[in-house]
Amino acid sequence: MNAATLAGLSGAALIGLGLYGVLTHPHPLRKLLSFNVLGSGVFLMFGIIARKGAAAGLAADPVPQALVITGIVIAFSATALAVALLLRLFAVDRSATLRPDATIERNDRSDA
Amino acid sequence: MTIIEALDIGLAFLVLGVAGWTIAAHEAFTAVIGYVVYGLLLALVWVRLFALDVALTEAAIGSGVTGVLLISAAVRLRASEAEMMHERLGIAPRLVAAALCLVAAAALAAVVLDMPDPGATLAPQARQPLAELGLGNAITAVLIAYRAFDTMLEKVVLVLAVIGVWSLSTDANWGGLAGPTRLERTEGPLAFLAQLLPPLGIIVALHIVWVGANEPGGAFQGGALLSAMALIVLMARLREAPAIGRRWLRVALISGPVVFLAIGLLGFALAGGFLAYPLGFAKPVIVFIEVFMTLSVAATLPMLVIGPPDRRPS
Amino acid sequence: MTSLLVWSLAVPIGGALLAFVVGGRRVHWFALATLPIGLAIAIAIAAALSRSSGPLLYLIGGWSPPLGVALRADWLSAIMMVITAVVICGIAAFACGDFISPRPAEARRPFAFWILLLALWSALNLVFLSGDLFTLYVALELLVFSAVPLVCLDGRAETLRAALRYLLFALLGSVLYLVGTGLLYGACGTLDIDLLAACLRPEPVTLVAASLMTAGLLAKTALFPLYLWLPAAHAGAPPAASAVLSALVVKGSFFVAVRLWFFVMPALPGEAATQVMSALAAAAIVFASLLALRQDRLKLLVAYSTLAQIGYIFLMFALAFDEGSGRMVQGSALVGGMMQAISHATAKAGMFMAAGMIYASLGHDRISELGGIARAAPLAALTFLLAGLALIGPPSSGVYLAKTLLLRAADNTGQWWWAGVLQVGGVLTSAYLILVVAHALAPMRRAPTPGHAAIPRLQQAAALALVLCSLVLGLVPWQPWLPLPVAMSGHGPLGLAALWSMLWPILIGVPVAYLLGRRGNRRPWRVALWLEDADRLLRQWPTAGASLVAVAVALAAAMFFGR
Amino acid sequence: MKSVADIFTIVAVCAGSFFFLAGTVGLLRFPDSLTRLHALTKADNLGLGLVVLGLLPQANGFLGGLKLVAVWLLVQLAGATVAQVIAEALRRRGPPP
Amino acid sequence: MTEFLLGAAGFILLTVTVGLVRILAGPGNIDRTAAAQLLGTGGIAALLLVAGATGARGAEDVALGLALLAAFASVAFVNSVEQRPSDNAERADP
Repeated sequence: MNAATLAGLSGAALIGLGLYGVLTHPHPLRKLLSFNVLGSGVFLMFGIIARKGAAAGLAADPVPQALVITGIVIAFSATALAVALLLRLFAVDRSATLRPDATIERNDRSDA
Repeated sequence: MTIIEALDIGLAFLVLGVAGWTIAAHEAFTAVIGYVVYGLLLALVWVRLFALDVALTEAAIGSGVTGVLLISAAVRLRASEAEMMHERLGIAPRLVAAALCLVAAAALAAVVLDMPDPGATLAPQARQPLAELGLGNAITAVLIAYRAFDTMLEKVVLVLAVIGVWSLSTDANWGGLAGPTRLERTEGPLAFLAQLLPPLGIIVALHIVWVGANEPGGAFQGGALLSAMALIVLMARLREAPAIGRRWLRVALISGPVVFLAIGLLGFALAGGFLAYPLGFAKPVIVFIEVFMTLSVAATLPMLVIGPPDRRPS
Repeated sequence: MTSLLVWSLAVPIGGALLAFVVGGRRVHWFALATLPIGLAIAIAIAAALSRSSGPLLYLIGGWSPPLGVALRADWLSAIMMVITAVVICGIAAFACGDFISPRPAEARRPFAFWILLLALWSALNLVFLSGDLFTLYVALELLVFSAVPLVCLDGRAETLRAALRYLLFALLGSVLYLVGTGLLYGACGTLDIDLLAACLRPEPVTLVAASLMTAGLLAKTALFPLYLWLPAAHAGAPPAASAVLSALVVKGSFFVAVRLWFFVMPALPGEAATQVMSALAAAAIVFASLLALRQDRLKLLVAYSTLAQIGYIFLMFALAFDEGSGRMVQGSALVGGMMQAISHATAKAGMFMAAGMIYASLGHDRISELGGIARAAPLAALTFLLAGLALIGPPSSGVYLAKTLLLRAADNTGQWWWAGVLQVGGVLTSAYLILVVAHALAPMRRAPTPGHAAIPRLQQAAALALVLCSLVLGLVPWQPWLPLPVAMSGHGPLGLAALWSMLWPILIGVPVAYLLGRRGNRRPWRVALWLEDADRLLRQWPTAGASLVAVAVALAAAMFFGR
Repeated sequence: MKSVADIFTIVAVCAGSFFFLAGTVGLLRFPDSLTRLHALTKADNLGLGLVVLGLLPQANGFLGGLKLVAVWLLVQLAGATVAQVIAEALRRRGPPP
Repeated sequence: MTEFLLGAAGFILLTVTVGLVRILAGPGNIDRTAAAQLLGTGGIAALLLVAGATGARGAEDVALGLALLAAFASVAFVNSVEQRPSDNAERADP
């Protein structure tokens, strides 16, 4: 059990955890947090693949590591966009729910 | 079991524990604090995986800038949480979800254990042209030479994210100062920090960009640290965020992808192909691109964190 | 010549970045200036391809794979690029009516729309051209980042919520795709499509990777049952944006799925997995078409029609599987699927625009109150009708050609049940079109709300042109690009039999529309209520998320055990 | 000479670890936020300071040593600021119960 | 020497982990922020020790980055709480 395999297993576990959070948390911010945990699990998988590719005097294969850096940047941009959307939704609607017909239901209630 | 193995196992459990806490926490704010800690621990894990470049990125983004973004979001969204309590799932759906996620995680774990070690690698191929490019850091070579195209597109993604965030403003507020309405500037420790830290941070960031050619570091990591310095100045309200229509801001935001694209197209004329670097001049060209990428990252991340303009243009 | 591949990406990206930095009220000038160049480049690539013996190849920076990234244009890329360019031009013409800054200053909506349109175009071109799985990931992200803000340009709560749901679900899909990419790299040490195709063996790593990537792509394409984000997002966006989203954006992830199955790993999925894919597609066709009948708003009906059409383009997966070699073959089934995709792209863009114009002239889009639209906005109504017809597929249309190819593939592989699904789908498509027509022909209930300006000519022309384009796609001489069977060459048969093949679904569609359609306050069939309940359930986040994982697990199981 | 440096490292790092322990114990045991903050700053100041001091002989040349000291100074600055800012936030909330 | 440094890193991480219990317990967000701060410092110390032990190149730069950002979470917290005077410190620490 070396560091790389351990990190790979942690990565798999983090993917499972993150996925569970994304599926079950109703609040979008919590979904987003879980998504980030999920993403970092995926990046760790890349990390173990890089580590197993150590060769030619390099401690790890640089290609997957570089992909992880690109991936982190994209995940951050996505998080920022989602947070902005979420804050705007809350500002407009005073609610952050993701239920599909939330606005329609509220309109119905206020009509009644 | 050697001591380093024990440390690795302990670290793995710690990371999993904090991640579990982030998922399971009752309040969003607590979960976010957990995530900040988690980002820090991940940086340690990346150091153990001999991915110092990634560790730097994770430190700057994962626990730094993302932390700021999520903490302020959690505070602003506090009022929304109570209303959503009743949407929590019952135990049966949770179990179904848990079972499905367990299957997915188990499959991935099995696959990881099954992978050959040493596995497939491009390390020898990636290492060979380093001297010709004048670089010592193979990751920088991947990012800015072999897969330069991806890196350029990733910078375009950042610009698109800014447009997306800005588009969430209102018609009336378009052209106003970026970010939410703020109170008057603070005095005291925060202002002190915000005056003292940026000069130091700029030195560190430039150092990290500069050594990126040969050592861990590079444009993105340096740019992210610079953006953190800009954020702390904004948070202490020493400076107002610029209006989104300011020309210098727009130029700074796109400077990275535009310079990258322009040099790529110049490659047609000078080096026989798109994103090809002229023989013997690769290093200066790469440094030139990195400078502008640093600038645009440093300008982009604060814009993404502080959000759309929320005030009428004056 | 191959440098055209680079220019097809650099031109829209450069246009978008320039528009961003210059800004001001004339942002649209940059987009409008870029359009003809982009269209010309796409056509030039197609022309070059027809003269070339194989795919066009460009190595970026001169670094050859596996280390570098290659751009590749084959017949799939070429036809998708040309159609995309045509549709984008049509949409841009339409958007000139809605997205020009009225004030002398820069305005939010035009600024975001035009830049994102260009970015979206470059993202699509990249999807079509990329020869590298990670570059494809970046392309898909570019696509999401440019599509999501388009959904909520009007800033209403519903659309913001729809955009957020879309973004989160698409991100979940991306991340699954990304895991698979990493695993494939671990297996072969490359991400290049051709090199992977030569290297991949059916082993646990690659099968897990394949199923995760496929599930992620299905989530992004909104194939049944993973469609929770689509109806609200597509129906709530401004018409020009709806047209882009429905016509083009979902085709991006679909295209990646095709690349993955047919080019990266043709021998990996095996028969059972292809049947799973087509079963989902068939469910999409039937379920979404029935739900289209149950909508009370025109744009929602069109959105559900898109869901059904996504089913059509995925139906080919089982038909393209060759039992003898155990591989996916790039034959008439694939051509049929792609033909369906491009016909739908053109027709649906026109249909959403028509729905938008109808909304603009009536001030609402409630189907039950469409009466009198034929007089209020005759050309918009006609465009809608023609777009619906194009989806049913009269001879000469692209859909007709697609259906013929798919039916032939079903016949050749002895899978009559998928042929049956196609026919049922045709009947249901006719049914929801008839429902709209029946309401539209009713007398006007009340005078149209005053204050709604006349629809600009340009908008009417753009929508009609795209729909007509879809109607004549079947007449295009495709031979230089597509591997069409010899018998299909030239013009489709225009005889009585062909006409009948279009007429009978319409005839059956009438009673179906009468029985299942939403009509006033009449108590619907219980089946219809069940359907609506199922739809509501599937649009809940936990259900959709669990379905996503379940689809991945099912695909993996099918790949493991069904070979 | 090597062994002297090593002994120095061991002593300093041990002392540093002790202060981390002390900081954690304080964080856990002290009754209210202000005293907890006190414990926290002790750990920051002394724990990391001693660890850095201990690592200096092992540092990677002058630049490496400089970086180590810079790390310590930056954490000092951060710790001090955060302690003050949080204390202020607590003060504004009113006197501790 | 290597073993000693690693052991010290493990020890510091362990103690700091116990500090995490503080986050779990609360009671208020201020305590949680403070605990995150402590864990940050401990993490930097552990990173430096591990780097000293394994000689990983460039670890000091990672530590520098982390040190620069050490105050970030806390500052963001205080800052966003103070942004709206209406729900000031009471809301911050219920």
